[in-house]
Amino acid sequence: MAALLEVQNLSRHFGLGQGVVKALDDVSISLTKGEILGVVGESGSGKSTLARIVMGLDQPTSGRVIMDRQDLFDLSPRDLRKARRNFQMVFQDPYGSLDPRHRVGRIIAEPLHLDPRAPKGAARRDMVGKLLEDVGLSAADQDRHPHEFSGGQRQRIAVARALITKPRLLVADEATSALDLTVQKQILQLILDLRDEHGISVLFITHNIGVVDEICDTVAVMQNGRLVETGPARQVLDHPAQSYTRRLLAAEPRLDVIGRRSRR
Amino acid sequence: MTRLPKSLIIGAIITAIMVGAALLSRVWTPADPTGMNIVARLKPPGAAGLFGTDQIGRDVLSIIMAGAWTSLGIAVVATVIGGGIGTLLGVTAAAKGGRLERLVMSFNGVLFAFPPILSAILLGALLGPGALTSIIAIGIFMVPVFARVTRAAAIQIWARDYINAARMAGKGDARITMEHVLPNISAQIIVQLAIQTGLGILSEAGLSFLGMGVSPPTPSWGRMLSESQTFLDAAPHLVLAPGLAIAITVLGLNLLGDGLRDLTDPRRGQNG
Amino acid sequence: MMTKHSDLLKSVCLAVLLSGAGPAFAQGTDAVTFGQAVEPQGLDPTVSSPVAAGQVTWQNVFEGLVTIDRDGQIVPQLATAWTISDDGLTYTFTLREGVTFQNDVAFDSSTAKFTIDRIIADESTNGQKANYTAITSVAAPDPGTLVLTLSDRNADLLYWLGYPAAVMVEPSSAQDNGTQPVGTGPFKVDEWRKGDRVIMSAWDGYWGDAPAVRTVTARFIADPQGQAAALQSGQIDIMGDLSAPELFDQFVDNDNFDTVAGAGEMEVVAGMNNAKPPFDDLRVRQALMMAIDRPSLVQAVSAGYGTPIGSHFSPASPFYEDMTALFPYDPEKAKELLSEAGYADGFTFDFKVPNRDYAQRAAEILQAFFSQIGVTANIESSDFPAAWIQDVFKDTNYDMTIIGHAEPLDIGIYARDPYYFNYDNPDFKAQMTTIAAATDETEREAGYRKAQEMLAQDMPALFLYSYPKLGVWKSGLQGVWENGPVPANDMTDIHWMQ
Amino acid sequence: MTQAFKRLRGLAGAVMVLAVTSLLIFVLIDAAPGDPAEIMLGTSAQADTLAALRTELGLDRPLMVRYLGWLAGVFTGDLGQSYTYGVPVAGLIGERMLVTLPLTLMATVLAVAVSLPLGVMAAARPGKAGDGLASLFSQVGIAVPNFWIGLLLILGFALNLTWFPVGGFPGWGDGFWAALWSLVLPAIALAIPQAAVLTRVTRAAVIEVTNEDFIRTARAKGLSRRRALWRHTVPNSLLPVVTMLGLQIPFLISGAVLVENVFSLPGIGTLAYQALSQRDLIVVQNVVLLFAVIVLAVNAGTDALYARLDPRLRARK
Amino acid sequence: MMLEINDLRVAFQRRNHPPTQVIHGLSLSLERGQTLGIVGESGSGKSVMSLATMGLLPATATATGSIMFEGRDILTMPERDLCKLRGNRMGMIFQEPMTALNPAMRVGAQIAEGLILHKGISRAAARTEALHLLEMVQIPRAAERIDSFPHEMSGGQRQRVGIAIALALKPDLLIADEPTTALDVTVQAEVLDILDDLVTDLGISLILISHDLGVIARIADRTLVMYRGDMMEEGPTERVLRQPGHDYTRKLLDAMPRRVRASLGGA
Repeated sequence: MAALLEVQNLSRHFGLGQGVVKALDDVSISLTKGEILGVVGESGSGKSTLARIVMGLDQPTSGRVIMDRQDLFDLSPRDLRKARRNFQMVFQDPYGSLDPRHRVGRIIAEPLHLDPRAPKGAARRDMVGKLLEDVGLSAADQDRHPHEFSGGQRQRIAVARALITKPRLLVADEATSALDLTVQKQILQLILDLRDEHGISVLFITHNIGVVDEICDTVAVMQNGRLVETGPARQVLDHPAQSYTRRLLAAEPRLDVIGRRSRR
Repeated sequence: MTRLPKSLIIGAIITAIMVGAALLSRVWTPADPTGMNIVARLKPPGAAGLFGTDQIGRDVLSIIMAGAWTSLGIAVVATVIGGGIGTLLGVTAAAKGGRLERLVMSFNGVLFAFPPILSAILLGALLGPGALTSIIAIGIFMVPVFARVTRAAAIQIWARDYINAARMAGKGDARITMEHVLPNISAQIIVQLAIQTGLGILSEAGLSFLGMGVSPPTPSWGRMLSESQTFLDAAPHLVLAPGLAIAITVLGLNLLGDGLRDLTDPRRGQNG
Repeated sequence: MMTKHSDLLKSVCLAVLLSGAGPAFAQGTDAVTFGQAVEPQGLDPTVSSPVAAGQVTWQNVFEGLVTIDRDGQIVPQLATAWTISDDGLTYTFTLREGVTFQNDVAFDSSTAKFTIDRIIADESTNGQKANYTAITSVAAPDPGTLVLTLSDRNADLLYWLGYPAAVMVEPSSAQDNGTQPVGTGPFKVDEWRKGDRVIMSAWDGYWGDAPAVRTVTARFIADPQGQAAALQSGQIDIMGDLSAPELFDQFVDNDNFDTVAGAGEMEVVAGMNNAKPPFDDLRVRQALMMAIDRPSLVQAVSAGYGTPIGSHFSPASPFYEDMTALFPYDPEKAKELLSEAGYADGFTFDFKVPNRDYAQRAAEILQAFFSQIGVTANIESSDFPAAWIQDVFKDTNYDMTIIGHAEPLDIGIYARDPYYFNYDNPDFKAQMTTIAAATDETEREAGYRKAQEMLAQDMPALFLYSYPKLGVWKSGLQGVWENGPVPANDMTDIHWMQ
Repeated sequence: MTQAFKRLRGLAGAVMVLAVTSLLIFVLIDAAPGDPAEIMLGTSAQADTLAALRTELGLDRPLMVRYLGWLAGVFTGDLGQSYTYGVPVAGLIGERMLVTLPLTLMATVLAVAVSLPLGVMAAARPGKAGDGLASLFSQVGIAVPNFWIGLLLILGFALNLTWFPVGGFPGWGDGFWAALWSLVLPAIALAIPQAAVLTRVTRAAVIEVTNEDFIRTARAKGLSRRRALWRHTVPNSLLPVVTMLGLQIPFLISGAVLVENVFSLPGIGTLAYQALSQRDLIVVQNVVLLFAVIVLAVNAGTDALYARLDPRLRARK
Repeated sequence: MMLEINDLRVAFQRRNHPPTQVIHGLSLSLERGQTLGIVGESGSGKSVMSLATMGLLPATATATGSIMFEGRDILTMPERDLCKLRGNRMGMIFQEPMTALNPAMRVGAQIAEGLILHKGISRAAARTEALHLLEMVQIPRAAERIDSFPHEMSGGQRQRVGIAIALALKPDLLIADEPTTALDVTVQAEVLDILDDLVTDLGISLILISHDLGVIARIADRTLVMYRGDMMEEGPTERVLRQPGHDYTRKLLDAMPRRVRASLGGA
């Protein structure tokens, strides 16, 4: 099967001369239809920069992002707009990613801007309502403001917004990190369900190996802007090939060593 | 349910009274603000009007009321124009960044470096004293203030993820500014408008005091102060009345601004 | 030994002065401080404004060939005597002997010739040059004699030679007179603290009687309230011309001060653009004049101090004639005149008013008076002096303005072409020529009276009032000028009563 | 090396800004109606006299020549001659600065001395009586025009109580204290609005810092509220206060123009106002340049002070 | 008992709103040398509880019940006495290493401050002690780092400085409020190890607050589960994890990633 998303030798450097920071250094990954790829790394690993570039919110220093055989950065603004319908994003902070001044319905419908033939008026309302129900909220919620919702509910709204253009790729940048564990679990389940129903591919950026294990098919481990290890999630997590991956796994909190006295 | 901030209420009342007086003066004042009565000159407050009479026997209360129209009018127009241009520059700088932003900010720096009064006098010299000069001189100094405030606020908004979401939705800078940035910084803009109008009134008074304001007989609080200087000893009410009018109006606008800030402060009642 | 000692003494005195240990108000029997509103931009009255500079240095530091005394009379000074040829074209002055400048250069006919030549030179920067242009040549046949040759008769020349703009200067120091004046007068300038004061002290080499006071300080206080307070607190002893009449009364009632509301030389007039309709119509000008109640105006603008005038002459002048009865306050008559002129419904004009207190106040009142006869004056403030001079004075881009004319004997401005009134009256110009050609004082006086009458009738400007010279000084001080035929602070006769 | 480069670039930028704005002012004043020669000679002067004076003053040269001449002079330390006073501008400005500098300094010191304790006190116990007093002071202080305060001070302390002179400046030569004394009322008039603004900023800054985590850390160490306030809160809240102090400089100068006018002080503000109304271009130009340099210098000074106050900024610079 | 909290209730006043109670009757006890983990999600009131124990509740909070520290009630203790207690007998570590240190003060001085205050020792002696403490929390090249400003250090290092400050006077009780939440996992493990070792070596009682059961499990002898200001259950950590006595605890455990849960089952 041909890759939906192909990231080739992507680099992004900040600054000039000696003070240059390589946020991304020659990173290549690929993602097929219906696949959930987890990009895992600690702060400064470059995983968020990767997400922003894949979404076209930032320009790479070098390298290519190929989406459906089209290089994103070769596209004209008009074609980019068209292409954007195919990929959407869910952000980390459920409080910062929804405009507090807009009603939920308007927020969710915003990406329809990309599609001149998108339904208007009542049809649009129905479409948004249906989507809200899909993500576990009610159709009537579209007349409310974001501040009337909890963090988990907001993240559902964000997912609904990302889905309205029926994208083929969803990029989730630490989409569950700001949530309590119990809520996080629900959102992860939602993403899994969407994948199963619509065959959406997901690029899931996270620092949490537990989460990767939970939903990802494949995993890419990043450190200091470089790709350390990639492979099927099961394989990488159970038999890490690289020492960094092993360290990451060892540092993960566990429940099997309980209390310091028992540890000694 | 939620109570309004006290400063908002007091500020709104004072501002309403002053605006009311200014509007009222267009149709009615206790006496003709330009009608002199030389026999009844320099009368203290009391029988000859609530605030007494001035050096040519005009009713001070009436001049103060009519002066409110002048002061508020000039300050409001200057603030709206200066604030409009400044806001436009500020949000554009925030949206475009790069060279344009640097240009706007260095323009700001230049304007900031000059003492406003001096430049206003310079403008007065260039254009001749008058209402238009006052408006331009005061408005010019609103531009950098608003540009700075709105740029800072807009930059914060631009860092929000809902802006990224809007960009993901294919919206351009101008559209994002209109739909997301401006509505979300409108509270700060309104607060600044109130506060800057107050400063505008102070500036207008200063200009008039130096003889660079509106021409007589258009009443002006600053010119009243300037004219009453020589009567400081003989008729202190002539110094007190316009000064108090200025101070109370500015106080009202500042309180209004503070109250609006409290009202729109996200920290307020957010946990409820 | 002796010199050494005195040097030591001097340096001790200097040290005391510099350390500021001296009393804050050095008032006493040999010191006097006077205040004036306007600080000159330079102390040389032959270059800078003869009024402001003259108020500091005229008679105190600088002297002329002749001078004008407190009664407005021309009296000898550095010239002891003079003869005028019968045709009136040759003036021969006998110069005073034994006069030296404060830099020890002797005064003689060569310095006098230098002074006059400097005034009439092509590159002269003397603002009053116009008054001296009749002089065609200056000769110094011997050190004690100066001969001026005129192109035409000029009856006023002697007067102008007594005016501050023609004080005697000395070639080597003339260039620096603006900041370090060197004259022949009884006081020399020690220090000029710009923006604040000029300190002068008695000069021992003075040719005449030594003045009674040794130290004279001129202080510049623009704010009238500040002038009054400075008087009250003893910071100044004399305010020869208090700026705000409304502050005068407090001194009238105060035993510690002597006050005189004397006559000044400033005429406040509302000049009109005579070339522009409707001001080109005599009836309109007269109507506007009759719309104004001048006594009320004086009452309102200057607390009743000041004299209503009917022509361009002030009561301070010996030639003054009261012409106010010619067009008295009569709004009904004024309306009639307007109707006759075709302005039954009145008219509207722009009133360009300098942003000075007296002018703005007067303008507001005039505006009210005009409105009674249906004439609307739109007041437009004009930044004074810069914008006003450009706009009104130079470009005559105005309808009516208001300004005080402070120079004495300046009725000739109405004959000047161009001048901001745009007043063009051949008869009046002829009259001025007649005055210039006058052969004696009586003829000259008659000429000026005639000129006054002509203007009063023809009304090129609305003659409002003569600004008073409101003198206030400490009781016990004598010799202050009561009137101001020339704007001056002559300290040579000042003394404290013992 | 890059740091030095940045600083150099900043300086070059500032110089460029100054050059451009000074040219602008030159052109503007020249375009303004009014001719120095005419103003100096008065209304009786004849055309040839005016022309002679213009030649003498160099006013007959083209605008750009005059501007460049002035600019060249500035770089060689010669600020030119005042048209109207006929003396070197440098001396003229120097004399006036001897009034304005002490006046503004005094006002600033006074404003800081009042606002800092007041703002800290208000912030230490928000909502209490002290806070109410401070906010009343700052609200009213910001609202009153400083020239009106000046008039009221004259009325109360100079006319009625006669403790202070009504105006004027005796000069430093006649005794230090008398001169200083005459600056007290103007300094107060100038200081009150400044103090009001600073009180507000101080209060807000202190409250903001009080809510910071590291204050809790300090309290957890056992520091009393008071000690934590002065050792940790106040030093960290000075940054916005210093910023405001720097930003207020142009307003301080503006205020000085008005206050000097009210108190008839021969300061730089009076000089600027007078020079402008007499179209003494060279003086205006130099004064404006001076102000701009002062503002830039103050900015540089506050930058240096920032680094002292907040070490985080040292690395960034 | 070193610390005994009885029926603690805390309410916050809000401007223009009725007050809200955020802790509704919390009781617990802690013996010398014991480690108690408090686990709960956001809004459970766990941080408010820790501030109440330090006597650092903001002025808008009112607390009832009692917090007995060695027999004296923190809630009624005069501020003077509290100041003597804080830092000296009880220390605290905060969540955000980025903001918990004074940015304008060198780290050595921040550590020394408490020593000077409570012990009255000289500045030089306090500095020596601070250096020792920095070494204790395993900051490499401590002698150089002592004069660093916080912004010159990484998050993990800053949190170690936070530990050094809290332990400077060898307090009897240490409260750590989410001490590693803001850190990367690898750093979190190091910091937890240091904290654990020091507390054990010095015999300090520890209250560790976290939303992460993994962190709690690693250190705490006993665990207390909080939800929305209520105590759900309390018991030995092992028991709470393996035989949760409350539905909410089970829900918390269920929410743990599969791998982590698996580790529990597999043990």
